[in-house]
Amino acid sequence: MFDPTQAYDRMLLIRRFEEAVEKLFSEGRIMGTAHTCIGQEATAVGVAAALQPQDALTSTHRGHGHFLARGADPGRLMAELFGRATGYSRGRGGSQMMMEPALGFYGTNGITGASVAFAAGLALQAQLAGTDRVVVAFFGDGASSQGVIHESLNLAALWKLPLIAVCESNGYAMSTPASCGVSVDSVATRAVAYGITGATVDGNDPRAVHDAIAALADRGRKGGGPALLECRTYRLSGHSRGDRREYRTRDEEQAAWRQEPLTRIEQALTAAGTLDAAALERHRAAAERRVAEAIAFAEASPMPDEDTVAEGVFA
Amino acid sequence: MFDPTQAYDRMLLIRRFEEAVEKLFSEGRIMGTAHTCIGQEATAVGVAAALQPQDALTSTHRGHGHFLARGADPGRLMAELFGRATGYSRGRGGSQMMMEPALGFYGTNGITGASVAFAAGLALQAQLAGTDRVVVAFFGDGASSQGVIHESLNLAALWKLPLIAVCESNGYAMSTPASCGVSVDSVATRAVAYGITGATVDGNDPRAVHDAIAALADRGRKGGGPALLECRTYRLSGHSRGDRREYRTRDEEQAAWRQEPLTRIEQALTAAGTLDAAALERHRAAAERRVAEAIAFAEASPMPDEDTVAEGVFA
Amino acid sequence: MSPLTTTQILRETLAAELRRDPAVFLMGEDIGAYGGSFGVTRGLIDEFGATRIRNTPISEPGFVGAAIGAAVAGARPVVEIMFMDFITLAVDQLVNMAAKLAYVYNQSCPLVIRTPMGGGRGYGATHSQCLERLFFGVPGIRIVAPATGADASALLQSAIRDPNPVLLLEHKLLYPLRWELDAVPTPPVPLGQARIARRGSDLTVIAWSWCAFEAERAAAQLAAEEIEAEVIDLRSLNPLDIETLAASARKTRRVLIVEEGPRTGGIAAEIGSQLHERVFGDLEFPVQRLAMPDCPVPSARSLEAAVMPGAEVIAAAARDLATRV
Amino acid sequence: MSPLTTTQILRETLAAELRRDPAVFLMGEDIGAYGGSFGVTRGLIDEFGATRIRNTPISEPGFVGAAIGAAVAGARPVVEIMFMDFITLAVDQLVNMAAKLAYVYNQSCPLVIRTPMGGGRGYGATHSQCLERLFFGVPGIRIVAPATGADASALLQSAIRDPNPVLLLEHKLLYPLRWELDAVPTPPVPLGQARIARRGSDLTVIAWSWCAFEAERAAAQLAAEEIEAEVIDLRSLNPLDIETLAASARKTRRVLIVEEGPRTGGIAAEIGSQLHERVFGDLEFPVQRLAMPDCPVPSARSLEAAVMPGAEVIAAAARDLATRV
Ligand SMILES: Cc1ncc(C[n+]2csc(CCOP(=O)(O)OP(=O)(O)O)c2C)c(N)n1
Ligand SMILES: Cc1ncc(C[n+]2csc(CCOP(=O)(O)OP(=O)(O)O)c2C)c(N)n1
Ligand SMILES: [Mg+2]
Ligand SMILES: [Mg+2]
Repeated sequence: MFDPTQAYDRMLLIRRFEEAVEKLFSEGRIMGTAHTCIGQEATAVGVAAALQPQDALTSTHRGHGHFLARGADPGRLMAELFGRATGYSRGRGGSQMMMEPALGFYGTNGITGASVAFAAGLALQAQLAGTDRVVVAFFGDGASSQGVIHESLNLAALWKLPLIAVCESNGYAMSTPASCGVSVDSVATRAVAYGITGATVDGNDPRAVHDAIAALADRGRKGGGPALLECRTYRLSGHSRGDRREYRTRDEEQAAWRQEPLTRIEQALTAAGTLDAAALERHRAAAERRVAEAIAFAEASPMPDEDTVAEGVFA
Repeated sequence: MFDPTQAYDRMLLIRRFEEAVEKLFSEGRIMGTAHTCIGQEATAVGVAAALQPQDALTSTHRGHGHFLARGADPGRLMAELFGRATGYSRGRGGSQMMMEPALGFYGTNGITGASVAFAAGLALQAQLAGTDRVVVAFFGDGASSQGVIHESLNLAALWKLPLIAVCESNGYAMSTPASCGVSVDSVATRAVAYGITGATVDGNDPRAVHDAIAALADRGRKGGGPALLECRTYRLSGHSRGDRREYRTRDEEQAAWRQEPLTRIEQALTAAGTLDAAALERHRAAAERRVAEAIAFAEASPMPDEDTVAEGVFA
Repeated sequence: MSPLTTTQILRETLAAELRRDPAVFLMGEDIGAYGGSFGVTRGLIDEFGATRIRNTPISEPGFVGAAIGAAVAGARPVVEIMFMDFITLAVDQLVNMAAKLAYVYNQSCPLVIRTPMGGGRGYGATHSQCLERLFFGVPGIRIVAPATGADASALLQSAIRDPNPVLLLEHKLLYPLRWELDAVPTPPVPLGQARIARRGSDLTVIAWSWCAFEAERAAAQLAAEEIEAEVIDLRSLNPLDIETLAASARKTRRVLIVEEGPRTGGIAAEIGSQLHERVFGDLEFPVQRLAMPDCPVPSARSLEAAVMPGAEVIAAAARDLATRV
Repeated sequence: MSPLTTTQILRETLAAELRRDPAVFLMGEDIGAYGGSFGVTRGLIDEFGATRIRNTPISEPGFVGAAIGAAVAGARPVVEIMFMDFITLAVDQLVNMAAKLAYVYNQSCPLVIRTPMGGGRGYGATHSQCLERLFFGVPGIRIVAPATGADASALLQSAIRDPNPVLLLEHKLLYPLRWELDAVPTPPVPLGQARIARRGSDLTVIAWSWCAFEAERAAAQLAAEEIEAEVIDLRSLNPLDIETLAASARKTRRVLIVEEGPRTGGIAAEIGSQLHERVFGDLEFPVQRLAMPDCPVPSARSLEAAVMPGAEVIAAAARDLATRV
């Protein structure tokens, strides 16, 4: 069952986490690169809410939200961004390379599109092993142009794999509007090319996302094969730090802010009488606290050992 | 205009050429590898008949027919198979690597699917240069699973390139029936995924192929963008030499022989009164003569110079 | 046992591994009824079925990526890439994912990629390459290359049981060769141990895969001329058994490395550099490399033969080095 | 002229080439309004429009393949691969098509692939690699790697005007560096000529790209200690100017090669082997290699710094070699 308050908490945590990441970058406290998902929290949370513990999720370069929604410890995630030994990849991976199978989280991934093939393999193994695991693979509208996604969907369809490919259509691939990268209006249309189920949902509505995934996962568990779900949303943040956002107008962004999922769920929760203004404040404060603790944990964590930097190349 | 007698001559030449190739392999007179196109002559000839001299064609591993249809000299083609200096690639390429831009023929290609991206580039240059060239890219049902074809069609659709991708659906990719390699009933369906025109024709009817290509080429020249045409045919030969054809029945092959394009066009030509039995014999004898001459030319040709084998790596 | 071809040995070893470990499965293009382009998997589908002998669509990036995912999830996929030349389509998957899994993500990836490589069949420039060099400089990928029937079985087993991505190079010219073996599968050998194929004191000839086979033939010729070549078959390129190579180099003081592949930028360069770094003072001459010219593999048999480093040219180069003053 | 960054120099050179030859056009991901991930093409779309400064979808195999086709048809495409790590997706196109066009098909392919490479920015294992080794052993692909602002302009021009596929390596750490130049574009230099960055007699340090820049810094440090290092910046990896390297090695008798990239299987191995083959008798010590350990590039700045071969470690290695007895 979809629990809106829980979804709200997760979305809040993600939002605060991502805001903190942007601030930490601008202050020079963390280095490297990261892609934040402000505005897209509902897809992450809606998908994760519909999954069972045994299910698997693969993510993208923009993966903090997916990972947090799936249950990541914000402290260890933050520690990875700080390059600390306590990070999910012991400081070796950074934002784009974290994995925690114990949480059914099979990786952020710096190679656009690559994780969908990997996810197909997870689904294949789930099928071979006779488990009822379902695998969800996130990818972006921009990633939909990668051939490997075509290959993976074709393969999944032929083999009836329990794979749900979820396109986060956030309007852009870096600076490229979907209209310049995707030759159809909706990525979901491409389900036809594989004879699989395709659907589009409001990606800013966590319940809609949850319900769509729950139904498709149920089908997948019963051997119904793969599906393609498109979640329409908007990337409110820049692509990554340093993005001047010259490829779109502030007006467009303002309009998108009026649709943004966090305000929407807050309004829904108040309208339904679930949470009042004071309760909202308490939830917000809790999220802030968790993020502050995550930063504190990360900063207090030891640096990785330089002497062993070359170790562990092989399992 | 489609000239059935001319089409017949080309188809005959291709058939006799390919039969000769199979015989030469089995006699050990040529080595290496080749994929013959017996049963598929009508697609090659139908496509080529619809093209203008300035147009470009890219081919596959199964390219002798495409090349002959586009006007290749059978002698030089055969010489390449014999590994002679007079071959189209001076003995360096073999069956899968021959190109002759002077004939608008941009290559047989040993990498399944790769030529479609190459063809998109030819089409891009045609567009950039403002010519009215149209580019046809052959590929197989098996090749349709390659991601690069997805990428190329997406790109061609976005950029409105004058590219016609022609799928020779001959039922198999090596031993893999299309039903195990292609997740939809018809590759043409995938046109929907790019918002482009898609169509299916009887690939054993050269006139149907010609008419479809002529119309799409006309559209392409006028800036109408790419298209995807599927030609349904059957590969009567084995995939390559050494193919035991254990993946299909002799019954199935017999049924396919009853649909094969050469007999069909002979019947049509006699039915229409264009050629009588004696005329058919003359045409057949002429084709046989040309192939015999091609073999003689190849065998009389010098071997390539071994001393210069390492030269010409750079232009 | 009557002599078996390398193809048969590989097949029986695959069958044994499939029987031994239910996590093992095979995937690749036309490996089912067709048995793969070179027939290695022929017949396996009858015993193990289409689920474990899994034909893939022609989608190298996709199915290699999927195999990596399956391996991380606990399977032991053995993938066939029909010709090594086609592995170029899956370099991203292998370099950016498979090779990084242990180091960055702390995951094991028990994946085997088997692939026929090399020239000698007149297949032309995109069906004849030895491309181990694409992966040799990428940490995280093991590379093994049997030159004998026994090693084909031994290394295949070790590769399948290893928790890492392993590239197993099968030379096309080795497939039809027949080997007398007591039993198949043979005992596995640890990855990373070179094989001293022949003892000798006049020079060391280092090679792998088909070239190692040819080097042994060359050494036999040379023995008739009273030149005693020590032939070392690497068997494993990563890890590289540099100790064995260095010990031999110290003894013979003359080293020839033979490589099928263009001279520039090959594996021989690395081995040569490591040997110079270790035994410089013991060498009478710099390490010599015998490789192919820096050009693609031409298809005409005459041209191809002119670039392949077979026993004759190996013998000539070895003779030259052994008798140099 | 006031000093320009490497980024600006590359941009102005691209602009000049676009003006000079209408067949030149650029393609790549987000090279238009965004100006590419590192801003090299920023603003070019204003002068040349979206047809010649062509944003592509995220389809490396597809658009590299298309660029090859366009080049064969007469265009001169200059492709940006956003990070060199992503060139792994287009290895088939480059190795099996671009590299074979002249030799097999007798076609020229005037294609340039520009790509930012290397570490030092904390981007992690799939955004920091130096992967020239993937192409160095493949005949038919030229590779150039500027280490200075002048060479960035010179080599880019030469690459664009060359009738062959050329890989132009742009190191991320060089982009922001500023250079005093008389004019941009600078005069082109022929591909295949190394640059003697500094004369010296105590040892030869060979490097390229960012490491060459660091080697010059290291040499300046060493000069203060009265160690005179001759620094050679390769500029071109294929063709390789082995004559210049060998001449220097003969003179100094001690050679250090510096490479950003894992030690095993890199370019340094080939250079070392060629030098040993040519000047073995003149060397006092075997050619030394300073490279990265055989592991992926970690993302944490502290770890990354520990593996990158910057001026300090170059100086230490050079000092060690120069003073060895
Ligand atoms: C193979 C590859 N090509 C290019 C990139 C660079 N890149 C990273 S994210 C990105 C845009 C992705 O767009 P989309 O898939 O829509 O995801 P979004 O960023 O919108 O979440 C690009 C081009 C990459 N990481 N990998
Ligand atoms: C990248 C790549 N993968 C695999 C092959 C091996 N191969 C050559 S042809 C072929 C089957 C192609 O089937 P299809 O596209 O239907 O063409 P057809 O042979 O039926 O004409 C295969 C698998 C190849 N040449 N290139
Ligand atoms: Mg997007
Ligand atoms: Mg077919």
